[in-house]
Amino acid sequence: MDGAVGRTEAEKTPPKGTAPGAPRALGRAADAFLRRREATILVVAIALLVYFQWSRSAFLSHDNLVNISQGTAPYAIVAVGEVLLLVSGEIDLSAGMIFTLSPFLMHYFIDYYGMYPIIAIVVALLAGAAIGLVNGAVTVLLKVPSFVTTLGTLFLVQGITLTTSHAYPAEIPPAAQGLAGWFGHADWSELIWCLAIVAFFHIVLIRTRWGLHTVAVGGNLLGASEAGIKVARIKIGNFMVTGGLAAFAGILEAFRTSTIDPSSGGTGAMFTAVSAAVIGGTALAGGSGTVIGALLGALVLAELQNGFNLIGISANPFNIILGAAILVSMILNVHLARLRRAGRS
Amino acid sequence: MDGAVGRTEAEKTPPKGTAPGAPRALGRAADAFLRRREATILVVAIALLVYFQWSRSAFLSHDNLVNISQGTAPYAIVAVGEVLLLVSGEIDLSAGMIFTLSPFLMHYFIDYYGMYPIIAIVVALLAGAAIGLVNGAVTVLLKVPSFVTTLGTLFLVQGITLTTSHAYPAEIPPAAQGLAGWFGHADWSELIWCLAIVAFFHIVLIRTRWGLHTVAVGGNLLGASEAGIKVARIKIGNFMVTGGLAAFAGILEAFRTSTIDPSSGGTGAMFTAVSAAVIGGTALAGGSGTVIGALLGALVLAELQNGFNLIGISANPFNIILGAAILVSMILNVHLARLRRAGRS
Amino acid sequence: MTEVLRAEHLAKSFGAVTALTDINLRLEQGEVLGLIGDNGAGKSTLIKILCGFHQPDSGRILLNGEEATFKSVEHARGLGIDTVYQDLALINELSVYHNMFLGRERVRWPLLSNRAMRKLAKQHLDDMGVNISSVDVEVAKLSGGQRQAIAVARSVYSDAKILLLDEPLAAMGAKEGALILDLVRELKDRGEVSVIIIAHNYAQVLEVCDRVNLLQHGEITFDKAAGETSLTELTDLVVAEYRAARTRGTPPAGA
Amino acid sequence: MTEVLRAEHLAKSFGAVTALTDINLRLEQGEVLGLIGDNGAGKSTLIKILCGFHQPDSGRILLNGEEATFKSVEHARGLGIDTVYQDLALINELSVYHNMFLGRERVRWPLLSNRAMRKLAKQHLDDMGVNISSVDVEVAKLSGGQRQAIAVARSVYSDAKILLLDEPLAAMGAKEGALILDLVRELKDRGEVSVIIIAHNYAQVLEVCDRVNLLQHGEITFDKAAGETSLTELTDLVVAEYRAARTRGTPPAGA
Amino acid sequence: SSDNKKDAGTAAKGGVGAFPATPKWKFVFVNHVTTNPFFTPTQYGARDACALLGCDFQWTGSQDSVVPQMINAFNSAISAKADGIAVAVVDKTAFGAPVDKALDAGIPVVSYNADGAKGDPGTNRLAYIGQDLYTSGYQLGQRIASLMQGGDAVGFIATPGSLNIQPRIDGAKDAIKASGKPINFTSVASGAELPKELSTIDAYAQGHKNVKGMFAVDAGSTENVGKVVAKYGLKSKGVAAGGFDLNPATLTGIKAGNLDFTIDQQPYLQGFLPVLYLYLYKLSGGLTAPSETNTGLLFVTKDNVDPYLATKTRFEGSSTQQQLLNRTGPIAHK
Ligand SMILES: Nc1ncnc2c1ncn2[C@@H]1O[C@H](COP(=O)(O)OP(=O)(O)OP(=O)(O)O)[C@@H](O)[C@H]1O
Ligand SMILES: Nc1ncnc2c1ncn2[C@@H]1O[C@H](COP(=O)(O)OP(=O)(O)OP(=O)(O)O)[C@@H](O)[C@H]1O
Ligand SMILES: [Mg+2]
Ligand SMILES: [Mg+2]
Repeated sequence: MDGAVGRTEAEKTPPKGTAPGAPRALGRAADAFLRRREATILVVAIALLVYFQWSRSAFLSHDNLVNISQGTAPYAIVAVGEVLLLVSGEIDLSAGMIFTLSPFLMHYFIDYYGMYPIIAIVVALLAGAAIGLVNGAVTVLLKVPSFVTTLGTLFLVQGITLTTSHAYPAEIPPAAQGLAGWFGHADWSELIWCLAIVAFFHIVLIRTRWGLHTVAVGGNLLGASEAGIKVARIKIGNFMVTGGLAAFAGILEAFRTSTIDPSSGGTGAMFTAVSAAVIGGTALAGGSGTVIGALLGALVLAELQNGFNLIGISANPFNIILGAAILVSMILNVHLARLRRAGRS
Repeated sequence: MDGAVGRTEAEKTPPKGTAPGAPRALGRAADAFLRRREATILVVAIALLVYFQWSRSAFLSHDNLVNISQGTAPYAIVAVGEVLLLVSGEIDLSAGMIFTLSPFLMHYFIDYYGMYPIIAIVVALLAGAAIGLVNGAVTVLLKVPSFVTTLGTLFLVQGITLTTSHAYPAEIPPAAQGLAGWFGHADWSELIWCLAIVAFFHIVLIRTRWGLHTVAVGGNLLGASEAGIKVARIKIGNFMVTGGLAAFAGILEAFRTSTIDPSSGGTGAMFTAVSAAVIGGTALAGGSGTVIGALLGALVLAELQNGFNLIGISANPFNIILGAAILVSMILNVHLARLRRAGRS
Repeated sequence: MTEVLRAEHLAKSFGAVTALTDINLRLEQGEVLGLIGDNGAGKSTLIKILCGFHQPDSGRILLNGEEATFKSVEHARGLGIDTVYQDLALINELSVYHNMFLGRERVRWPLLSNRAMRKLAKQHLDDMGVNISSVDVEVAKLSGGQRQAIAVARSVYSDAKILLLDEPLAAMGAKEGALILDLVRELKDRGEVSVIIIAHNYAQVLEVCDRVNLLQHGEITFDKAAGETSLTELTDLVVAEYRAARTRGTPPAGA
Repeated sequence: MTEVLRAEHLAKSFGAVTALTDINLRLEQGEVLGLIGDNGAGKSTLIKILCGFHQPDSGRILLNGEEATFKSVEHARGLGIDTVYQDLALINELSVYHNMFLGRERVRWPLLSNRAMRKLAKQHLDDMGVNISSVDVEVAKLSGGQRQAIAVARSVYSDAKILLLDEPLAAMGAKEGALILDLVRELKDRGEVSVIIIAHNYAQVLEVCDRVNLLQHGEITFDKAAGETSLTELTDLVVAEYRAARTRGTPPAGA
Repeated sequence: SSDNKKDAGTAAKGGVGAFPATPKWKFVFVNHVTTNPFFTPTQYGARDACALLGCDFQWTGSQDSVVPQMINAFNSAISAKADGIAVAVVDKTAFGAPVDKALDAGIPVVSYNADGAKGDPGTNRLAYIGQDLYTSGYQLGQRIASLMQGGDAVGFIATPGSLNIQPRIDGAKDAIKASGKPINFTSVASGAELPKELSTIDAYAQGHKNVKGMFAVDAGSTENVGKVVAKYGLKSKGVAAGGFDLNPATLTGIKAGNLDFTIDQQPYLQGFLPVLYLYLYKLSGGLTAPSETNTGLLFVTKDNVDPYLATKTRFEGSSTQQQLLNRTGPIAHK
């Protein structure tokens, strides 16, 4: 029930009993921060950072920060789409496969159809959105549950990728090499895109009619349609956004890794993105979620992955530690959230 | 809103206008059948059967039926647990990993601790239920969303399997070979277990207080607790059932394939099981679902997998066809359901 | 007076349940029409047809004398029809003021004008005598009457020409209910808005309505000006129906 | 008369919102106590404390003279307290009869006695004059009044010793409401059951209650036998409060 | 790392054997399928070499051949200032930049198990230890061509597109084509989980009664081909069968004659040698440059399967035990 999207809580009047003498403005800022739903997961992310830095001093080195940013950004971008969908009461399982397909499309468009690289990228993004449109139309208009629809397109899109690529990696088209730095290859380029996308969709979700209607549709579908909200348009739109964002994340990762690989993305990427969204406070049941939370969720997952790698945990025990760390930090997260709520009296 | 668990619709009074002259009893039976929520997915399963038999006559051979049954049963068993959980508003992502772990546990208990095989199996099942207990307790008592809790235990349990097994397959303990036929190796043994389990939990969901409360908790959590239902007990219990069933499915599959392999089960098995549940008509949002539907969902998936293999679709295009077939048959399913409802006036 | 809304021979079934068989109803300009009837009589179903949420199985609707087919709620709303649903149609996850402007948000493109909406929401709630700690809280946390007040405010303060109010007073306290009736009366006095109001409290109905319709067995079986009927007549109508339908001895107490 | 339930100094806050500050209330054996108050006054919160759903921040509850802490709704129900919640606590996905027996299912172990429940459900609904096509339909498909009838039936036909009814008549039609009041009166006459009933329709309150309490500003500020007060007094109480609190000119119309 | 502390006892203090004292160097293996049983002996090899030399290793990468994940792990190793990196270069372009970055940072890098594409290693690694996947697949194809006269043959692949197995099937295809025999070879996806693979292969066998050869390029599918051949007695119908790796059930399948061969890629050496090479490189200040080493492959057939079955060993991953295996008799040769 800690619903909404941070909207209502973030904007409450300050509590009565602020410690007298304490610097007011700071206290109020801290307070405003603690009111945000994302506060607790941010605390978890910072706690992890402190822990890993303490146990292995390379954690905060420039290079490693780049690593972490690159382990966060693409999944956070996909997670943004999944947040919108989850908030509106749907899910897209096929996003990871769109992620896989889109750099291949770019490659085909450039190398086989001679498109200008930047146009090929735009068309690949539009193709991602078009797959989202199919997902949305089948889900909303033909009333197939989105889990099932996107399970179908998951296989379909994967099959298309494998068949057209002969299940073999491709190289970044030489013509597009000039764009590589802009689209993921430069150290911070993925992070910058990611932050821009997160900021944009945070505003969309929190401050626009589209976001409001997304919450309404997911919170109370019947009520939203009684209130005259265009339910179909909202849902289909969010599927399209997710498709487009997944395509974009796939292209960024292709440029970053300098290869177009049929095994990048996939259900793993989708799973990571949905996990980031849920860890960040988005409810699977709809009606509630935050884009910034999803970014922080992706950050927490990337920190865990990177930190334990840096410490030198090997593959087999890695998962034990990762799993335990997820449990511990999420119990901490929930506990903090409870403290936060209790403190607000 | 086509809610409940088949309960209400199945028991309505027959419609007024039955074709006069038609054999009454038969008409009524057909009618009662069509009223069931599972009817449409059964029609889809039969349509697939007819299609595959028509296109490749080996589909209905004894051997292939065994094959299909073995492709259905283990996932259907896990799906039964997931249905209970989904209906009560939760999900278990770790079920596939419990599936992987449990035959290893059996192996350890027998080969390292000298337990009697049958006792080792029972203890392995209890261990599965115990993992479910952890999932349930963290979810319900510590209030971590089940998606996150079981994401944690997913990695944790996988790590335990990999570390203890050194990521290397083990053989069925010779002492347990005598049980192999009973637990999955004999042609129909998996199917028989599966049908027994499905029948049992169908009754549990439809006809017992536990099932009623499961629906209530998932349909309206606040209302259920206002009405004095023991929400925590129901949810934790369903997590334990899921853990136990996943462990059992893992053991059946180990006996069937005569090997205990760290790559069996896993997230793939969980994903198949959840998909079977959703295809069979269980709502991800809770409050509604059918165990028989999940069995049929698993059957549809197994038929698709088996049929296209029988036809000999090769690797790369396979998923295109699988994905398209899922979309087409699920659109058909939804369409049939609409016809079914419209016909009932 | 001119007729703003007319329903002719409307029928609606849900599967085996026939909710409406043959509804004929008219609403004059500036009039408040009370619609009464037993539980399950079909009042809400009728409202949901008139606002575009349901499509009738047969029959037609005339808006300002012209036949109109409401494709959806937005469509009908575009034509000036606004509704308070019996189930309130609130979004628990949203704040009071967002709920109050749902579907009619104030926007300074591309952003929502939250400040404007918050201010207006406060003002409307004050006018309705409803006491809510803050318009920022999620409606999930409100009391039953507070929730209803929000749903009512959403429609009453819209600039709709036709208001359909489905039991808008059910959960309202005596004071708040009275204030809402005042509001409706104000609207009536201005003569621009026509209202259909469903209520089970006949005293309230008679107090505010110009005309009363009774919905029974899927039809409008009674249609009188408020001045020509009385609490006793309305009560008797319902009790008579009840006596005829059942033979159990307990006499229903006058409400 | 013996006291079956007593609340002393109950207080309850939700974060920044203080719902109850200092509630003192008693309920005698076989008595029907009417609880009135503005929207958001805290009536439902009080009921939810008395039934074990909420835990009070401070204060204590005495059941039959002994201090009792209700750990949960089941616990309180085990002690003979049953509740009709304002939000009805129905499960949309379940049938009418399953909702009606939710938490108190008839069981022939290990199975539910669906036949017995269905039969009883039909009978209870008939007794309440509620017309529902079949007790097998899901409650999602019912009208507002039909839904409320089911919630009321669930409690009224339980064998509880103390009934807490939170606006049980809000969505009921005139006829159905009258029948439920009859039922409550019957229970009272048998003297075994004590009832707290919340309602905004003071006429109904006076008709069925032995005593009336007014909840204002988190406290019980008025406590009189029904015979010693009147519709006018109750209305005036509320209006006076409203006049004092606000300076706006509109006079609240007598409800 | 935590799992080889016990083995690696004698660190810096005195130096091992005749060697001078060295710091406890830490080498990182970046793998594409970290939890695949194929690499269990590889990890044993690395661990044994570390125990021998008083160093340490970490086994990391991706569980399911996701290249970006491997690159993240590789970059983490650079950040963690690893003393050496061994990487399976499963993508011929993706690892170029990271390897250069490591070399720039003074970290020696070798590749193992996979080394870019045929004729293009794709990185500036110091050396490659192993036999590349395509070549092993090619040898599979040659074997198939020698076993079959013609007709339909099928190659099962668990997950098409996966970098650890896709090149094998591509190599096999090319070799069969090159042989010029009228063999109609198709690849079929069998699924990532072992039980699913069995169902798929079983279904295929039923749908294709006239298939003359059934092969597989991953451990699970190979084992299951053996089981299906046994189930339907396909050997008596002259069906050729074989595949990769040394799963216990595969070996029993060879022994029973249901599988004609399986390919042992000497995974132990692919772990042992990289550690040895990296150690020597560090010890010698870069003077002993790692050398290209073809670990080769071994066809295991009915003739030489016995020692595999007789004892469970660390060299195949089937046992954790350290033991001395005495062999007797002449060594088979051409
Ligand atoms: N979506 C639906 N599906 C099936 N039946 C429905 C649906 N909506 C309404 N009904 C049925 O139609 C009938 C009329 O319902 P409606 O809600 O219009 O009654 P009402 O007059 O508003 O009653 P109340 O005074 O209790 O609100 C009822 O019997 C109800 O069960
Ligand atoms: N769970 C909750 N969280 C936060 N605030 C709550 C919660 N429940 C109730 N409140 C607040 O407590 C106050 C009292 O609410 P309550 O529901 O008890 O009022 P009520 O007297 O029943 O009103 P009504 O007549 O409208 O039903 C209200 O201001 C409400 O907003
Ligand atoms: Mg109604
Ligand atoms: Mg209340």
